[in-house]
Amino acid sequence: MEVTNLSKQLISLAVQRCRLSGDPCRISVFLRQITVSDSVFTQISISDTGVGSCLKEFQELKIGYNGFAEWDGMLSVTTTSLGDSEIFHYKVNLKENAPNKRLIKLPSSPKKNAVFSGTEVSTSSAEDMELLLADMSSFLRKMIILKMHNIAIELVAESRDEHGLQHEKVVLATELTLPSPKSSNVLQLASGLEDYVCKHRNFNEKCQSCFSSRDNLKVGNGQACRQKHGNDALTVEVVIIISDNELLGPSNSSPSCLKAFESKTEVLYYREFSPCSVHQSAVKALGSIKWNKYGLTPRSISDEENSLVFEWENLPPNTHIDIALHSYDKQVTVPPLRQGIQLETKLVKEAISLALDDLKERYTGALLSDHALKIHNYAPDLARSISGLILSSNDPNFRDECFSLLGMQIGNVEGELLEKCIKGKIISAIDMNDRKPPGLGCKAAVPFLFGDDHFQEPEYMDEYDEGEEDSCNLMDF
Amino acid sequence: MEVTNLSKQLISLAVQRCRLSGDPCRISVFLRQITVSDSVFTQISISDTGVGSCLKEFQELKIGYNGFAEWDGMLSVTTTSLGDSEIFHYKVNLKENAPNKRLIKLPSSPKKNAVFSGTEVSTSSAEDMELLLADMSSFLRKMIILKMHNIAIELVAESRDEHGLQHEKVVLATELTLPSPKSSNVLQLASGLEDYVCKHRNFNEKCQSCFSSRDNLKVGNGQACRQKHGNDALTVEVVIIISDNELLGPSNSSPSCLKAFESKTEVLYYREFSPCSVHQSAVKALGSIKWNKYGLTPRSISDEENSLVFEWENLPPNTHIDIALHSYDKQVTVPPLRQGIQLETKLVKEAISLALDDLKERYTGALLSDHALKIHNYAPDLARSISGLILSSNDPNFRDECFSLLGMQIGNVEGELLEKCIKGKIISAIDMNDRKPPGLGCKAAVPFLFGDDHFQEPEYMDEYDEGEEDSCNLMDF
Amino acid sequence: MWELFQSSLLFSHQQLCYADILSPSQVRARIEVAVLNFLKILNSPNPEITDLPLTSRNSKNTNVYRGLMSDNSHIFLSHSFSKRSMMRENAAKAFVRVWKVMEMCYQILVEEKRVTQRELYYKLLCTSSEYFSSQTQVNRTVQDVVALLHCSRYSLGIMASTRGLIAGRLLLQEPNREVVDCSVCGSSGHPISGDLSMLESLSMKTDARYIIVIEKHAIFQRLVEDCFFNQVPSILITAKGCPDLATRFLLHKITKAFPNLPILALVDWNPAGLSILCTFKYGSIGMGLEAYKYACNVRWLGVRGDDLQLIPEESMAPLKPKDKQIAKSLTSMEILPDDYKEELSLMVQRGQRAEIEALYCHGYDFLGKYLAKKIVQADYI
Amino acid sequence: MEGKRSTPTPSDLIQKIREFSRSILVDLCNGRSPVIFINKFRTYCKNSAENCFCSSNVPVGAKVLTLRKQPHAHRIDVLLRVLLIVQQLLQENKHASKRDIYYTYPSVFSDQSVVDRAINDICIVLKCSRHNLNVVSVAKGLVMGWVRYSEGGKKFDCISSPNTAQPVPVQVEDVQDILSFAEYILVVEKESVFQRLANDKFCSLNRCIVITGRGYPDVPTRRFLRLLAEKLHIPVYCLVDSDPYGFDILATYRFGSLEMAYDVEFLCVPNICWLGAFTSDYEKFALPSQCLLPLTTEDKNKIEALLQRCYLQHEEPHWRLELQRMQEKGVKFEIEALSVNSLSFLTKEYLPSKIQCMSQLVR
Ligand SMILES: [Mg+2]
Ligand SMILES: [Mg+2]
Repeated sequence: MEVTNLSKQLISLAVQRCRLSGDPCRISVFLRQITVSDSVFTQISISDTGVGSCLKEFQELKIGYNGFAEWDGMLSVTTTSLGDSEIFHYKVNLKENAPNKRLIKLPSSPKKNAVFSGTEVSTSSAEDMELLLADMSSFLRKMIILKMHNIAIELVAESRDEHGLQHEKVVLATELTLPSPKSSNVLQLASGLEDYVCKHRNFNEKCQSCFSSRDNLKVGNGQACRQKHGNDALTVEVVIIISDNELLGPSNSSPSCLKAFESKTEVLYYREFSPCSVHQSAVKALGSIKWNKYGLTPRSISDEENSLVFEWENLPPNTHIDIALHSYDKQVTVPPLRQGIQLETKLVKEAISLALDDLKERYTGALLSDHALKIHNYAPDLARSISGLILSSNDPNFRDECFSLLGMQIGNVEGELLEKCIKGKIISAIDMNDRKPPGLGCKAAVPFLFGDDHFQEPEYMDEYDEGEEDSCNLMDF
Repeated sequence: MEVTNLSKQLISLAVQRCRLSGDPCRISVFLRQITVSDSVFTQISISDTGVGSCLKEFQELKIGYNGFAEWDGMLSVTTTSLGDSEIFHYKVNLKENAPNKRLIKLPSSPKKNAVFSGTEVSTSSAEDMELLLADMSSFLRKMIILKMHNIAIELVAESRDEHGLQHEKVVLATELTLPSPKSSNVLQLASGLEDYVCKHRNFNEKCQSCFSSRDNLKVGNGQACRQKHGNDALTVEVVIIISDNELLGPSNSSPSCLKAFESKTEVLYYREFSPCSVHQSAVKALGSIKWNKYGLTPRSISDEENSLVFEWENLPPNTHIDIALHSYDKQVTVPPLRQGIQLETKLVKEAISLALDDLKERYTGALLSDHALKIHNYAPDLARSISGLILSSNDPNFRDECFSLLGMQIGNVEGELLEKCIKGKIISAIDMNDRKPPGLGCKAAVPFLFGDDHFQEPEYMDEYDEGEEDSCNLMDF
Repeated sequence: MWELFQSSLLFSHQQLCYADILSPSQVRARIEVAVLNFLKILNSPNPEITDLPLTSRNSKNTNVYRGLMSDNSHIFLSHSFSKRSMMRENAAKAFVRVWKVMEMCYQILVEEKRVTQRELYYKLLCTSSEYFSSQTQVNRTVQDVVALLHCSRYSLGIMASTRGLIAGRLLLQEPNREVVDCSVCGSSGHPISGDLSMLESLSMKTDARYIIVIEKHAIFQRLVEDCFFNQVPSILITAKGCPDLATRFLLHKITKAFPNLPILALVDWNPAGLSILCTFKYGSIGMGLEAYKYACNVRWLGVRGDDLQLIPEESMAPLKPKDKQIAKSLTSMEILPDDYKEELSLMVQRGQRAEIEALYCHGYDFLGKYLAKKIVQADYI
Repeated sequence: MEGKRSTPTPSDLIQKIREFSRSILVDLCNGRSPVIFINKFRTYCKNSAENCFCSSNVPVGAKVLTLRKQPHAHRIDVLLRVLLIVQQLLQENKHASKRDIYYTYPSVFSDQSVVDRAINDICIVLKCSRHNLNVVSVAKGLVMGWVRYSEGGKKFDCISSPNTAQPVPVQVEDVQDILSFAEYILVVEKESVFQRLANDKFCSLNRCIVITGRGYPDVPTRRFLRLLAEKLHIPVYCLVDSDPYGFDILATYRFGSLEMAYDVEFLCVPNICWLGAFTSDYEKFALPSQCLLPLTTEDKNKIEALLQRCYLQHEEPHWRLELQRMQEKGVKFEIEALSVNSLSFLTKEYLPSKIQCMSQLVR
């Protein structure tokens, strides 16, 4: 497994080099089975067209204790910068602990006036290629969700069949996209996450039965950014998607869609544009969100195997919530510089709240607070009373005025219809009210002649203080 | 003190001999100071003119352990019976325990044909004569209260002054009285106790300021008698006097009368016509009386130094209660035979109750039960209502009829007067009721078919009405 | 209609908030305005559920009006609102209740019927039992509706039981009806109808010189039986305890028609008696918006501390805990004149109460003589 | 007290009071405590066997008051105080209420019930009804409908506005010139229902007289009802809540109350018919379930006690059956429940059908 982890680190470093370059780049991951004196090895080669490496990142690579079980700890690095006239070759011995002793310079090769930059790192391991391939594929697929501009990613595997023939298989390949003027990292992430949700977080193909259109997706995002020191600004971006697989009632659910109904949410966590195990700062932040403000009740938040999983209470049956969380420095460095856990916690919390609020704002009735949900319960009764009032009136003008206010056709309106209409309006008014930041309620509608909250009394006063006209003994003059 | 006790016993024996004789007798107690070889002794001589002694009583005299401290234990007895021709002389050595060894016969002296009977016992002691005299005096004064017919008592003391001259002083002397046909022991006791009370239980002279007449005395007596076995009948006689020193309000009370206001009662106890310390049987009996039936509440009954003292609760300020209790056998024996404590307890209780009832019977309003006293409280109201009924009647004939019934002058009767008169009648009716033994009411007249108070139901039926301010809250419009 | 709503319902320019006696159509119009207002805001670009602005009925919203030119003073509720807000979770139920009661009242008004509060409770129990679990809740909500629509409970189509009685030198006439002579209507007097609009339409004539308000039915009955009103030309009125609206309404109407008649009250000498007097005089918060509009300048004839010499000790009873409670709240009443407060503190100090009936110990004629004497001597405060 | 007693005149009563006072005085002058015999009456017992004499109006014993017992002394005290007041009332021809009397000496009487008992005692001793003593209660009953009468010279014409409530006359003995075209009298338990009938103009549509005692009926209401029933010879129907208290109110109209048992023959209305509401009406008229309440323990105990009353066994066995049905079903409801679906249901459907049904039964 260490090789897998190493590969992920190497890919992340490639991403950073690409980001640093500013130009459209490509990252290729190439896996090949080779046989060296009857032993089968897997050769892994990760190449990018980003800026050339200053090799520091390789010197600082961290490998776990059991890292060298199935692997010799040797990397071959080939790199060149735009300004270089040669292509440099190195060996990196990761078994060596002291960083400055790791590097072994090999003879350079000429660039023949070509102008390009890039790095290729390769190593070989005794690990099974298929396993490595699956890991890489899942890692890169997660990375693709970020929909980075300027970076195309491909994963190619070469294997030999029983006849000794080589077969090359492109497992995954993205094209370069041009950034639209409106686009931004978070919007790209949102778009990527949408795709991911539509594939039920698993499949290569969009699930047509669940997501014939994207109307069932409710997407919200939030960004929080804060200067760390100097130019160094930490950004946290969050995308939350609520998918309502309404079409897939239990009656026509295919087993392949079943996972869609799990009421669990695995948080996708990115750091510096790479998938990453969830950082403590984010765990802390996610635990401190006031979910009930959004009608959500996490039954449990578990931090299992580097991934954070929410289990929700009372989520409607066909609803799923997806959360992606991306935290990165505006300033790109290779390797990335990280510090300021407290700041990150704060920003994660802020970004998540903003994303939730964004959802609430955009989609009526989404993420209603517990409070609003309770108030919802009163809507049918209130609607029945008011429609009853209107319909029992023997004054046609009044009725018509009501209908027109409600935007209904004047004339004979069916009671049920009227009731439903009013109910809908009430509910959306409640929802609207819920979206507003607290303190901005509908107070304005009440004409106070005297100050505002002075005369606001605790509720019990209203409920219990007043006697009726019969009790002249309760004469609190 | 032993000599005092011995003297008291000897006097009591003399009384018995006198009673046995049936004829008028005299008992003389003579105290004389003598000097024998520079020591001063008191010679005591008790003589009676009753039947002669058969000496058995002296053999059986009981002397306490410390009896011989100031006394040699020797008695000189001189006795003769009517039929005797000689006068017999004896020495009795009381230090000897065996009765038959106590007696020493001395030579007799002739009677010279005189016909008389009598006994004289004398002894001398080192005790101070004045002390002995005081004790004897008090003992005999108590005895006098019994006012025994046929027995005259005198107490004479002979002392020498500083010049060696003898002075004889009659400290106390009663005359013989002839029994009136109606008189009886208990009436004599009552009369004696009256005298005693009028002397404030202390003085030699009647207290004129308190008892100018005997109207303030309420005297009741009770007798209980029961056959013991054979002819032997035990009699208990009780006299109770309630004295109301009304004239002596606190304003004009002289200090000498103060004792009259003590709310304590010392019970005078007599046995066989002699004062005696209170016997346990009587203590028991007195404790078990239902005093509250007579409106009395003993705060404490204390058995102090051979005398029983009651302390009363709630006794009116100037009221005193005196109780004398006399228990004797109809059959006179020398020495007296006593047994049957239970019987005596019973008889004492009976006699006391009879005496209390007698008081209640004789004096309206005396010794009313607590219960009657409570009912008394209704008398003014009842009287006001009844007089109201009479006076407010518009039928003059009826009014006059009522006045005449009440023994009032016909015509214009003042309301207050009428009310007072009726109140008096009511109170006496209540008192009358109180006097009747329970169970002899007018119950016989009542046809009770059913029990008393069970069919009583709450009153709500008729009074469910408007009410006043309290019931304004009735919801049941 | 919207304009009407604004001017009459929410933006009243008067200092006082009070409940009007309205015809069914006027009440319906007000309810309709409330509905339209609700729908309008609900349907606006910025939809909301309007809070219901109720004039609050508690001591904080109480003001004292002191007449400058007359002795007339009373308490009133000013325009402070307590809200029935749907958006507060614990108030949402009360909010819906108000609409439920309004709906029910509206239907009753459309049917041109009236209901008793008990019937209203049952109707609401059956249509929305989850909102109304007790009669008290219904009664309270009715008061809310009164405070919202500023119309009397009666106008909402709710029948009240009639308690008040009137007798004496007064002629009453409903339009197109026979004249009722209140001096010859038997010892039970003439019942005061709960129909406020009928009372409103009464025409009256009197040659009385006083109006006497009597706390107790039985005392009223005694005075009527004795034709006291012929002895002292007067009108006798009782509410049998604490005054109901109709009685106060009629009394107010009489004093408006005959402003020179002094109104004298005969109540028990206890805090409860005084509180009844004060309810006639000032109104009470408990009666909400219906309270003070009918305040009358009632004066305290008896029983007062000065009369206690007429009452034997055995007719006095100790104050009940409830008396003490009432005394406490009365003492804190700013409006209470000093001489009333003195009486009150005398009651508290003596710890005793005396009923009017205690005067009967001087005979059943005495009450009339007592009253006549006091009236002639102008012995009232 | 055997047989029907004649109505005593005030002067008879004053004479009797004098005799009573005299007898007390005689006792006192003879040094005896006065003895006052107070007969006991009852309207029912728990003896369901046929041989109880509850209905025979014969005293079932007597209470003897003397000055021997303190409670008796108090009772005599109260009795005499009240008697003094009564004598005054009779001589001056005034009327007073029980509360008037109570409040005259509240601290002596301590409770209204003490005065009530004294008044009852006096009635028993003088062999008269309460109103004969000029003791009135403030009538709380209401009447409306097709009746016209005069009380002490004042005319009451309910017919002119048959839907307006009039108070029941206080001095029923002064009621004269009763004129009515009513076909029946309808007694309703409570004012709420009375107001419903008034609001629905029931008496305009039906020739009847409607009376309510507002809960347990007071004496004037019962006497007035009895008077109307006797004079008009028309059926009397009674509508009460379907609960044990409703039934008890019905029983009070029909048999009188226990504490006024001595006067029951002048107060009860023997021909009153129980119109409803019956437990079965709940299903019959499909009332909403919210209006139905389970019987409480108190209710159940009350029913148990009611079932034991001997008069039900003897006089109205079918009432008893109906009560047992209530016990079996274990539910109760109020008359207002009938108005839930439609306010006019009570007047337009329920009452007409019940009355029709009942009049067929009667015929
Ligand atoms: Mg009162
Ligand atoms: Mg009931």
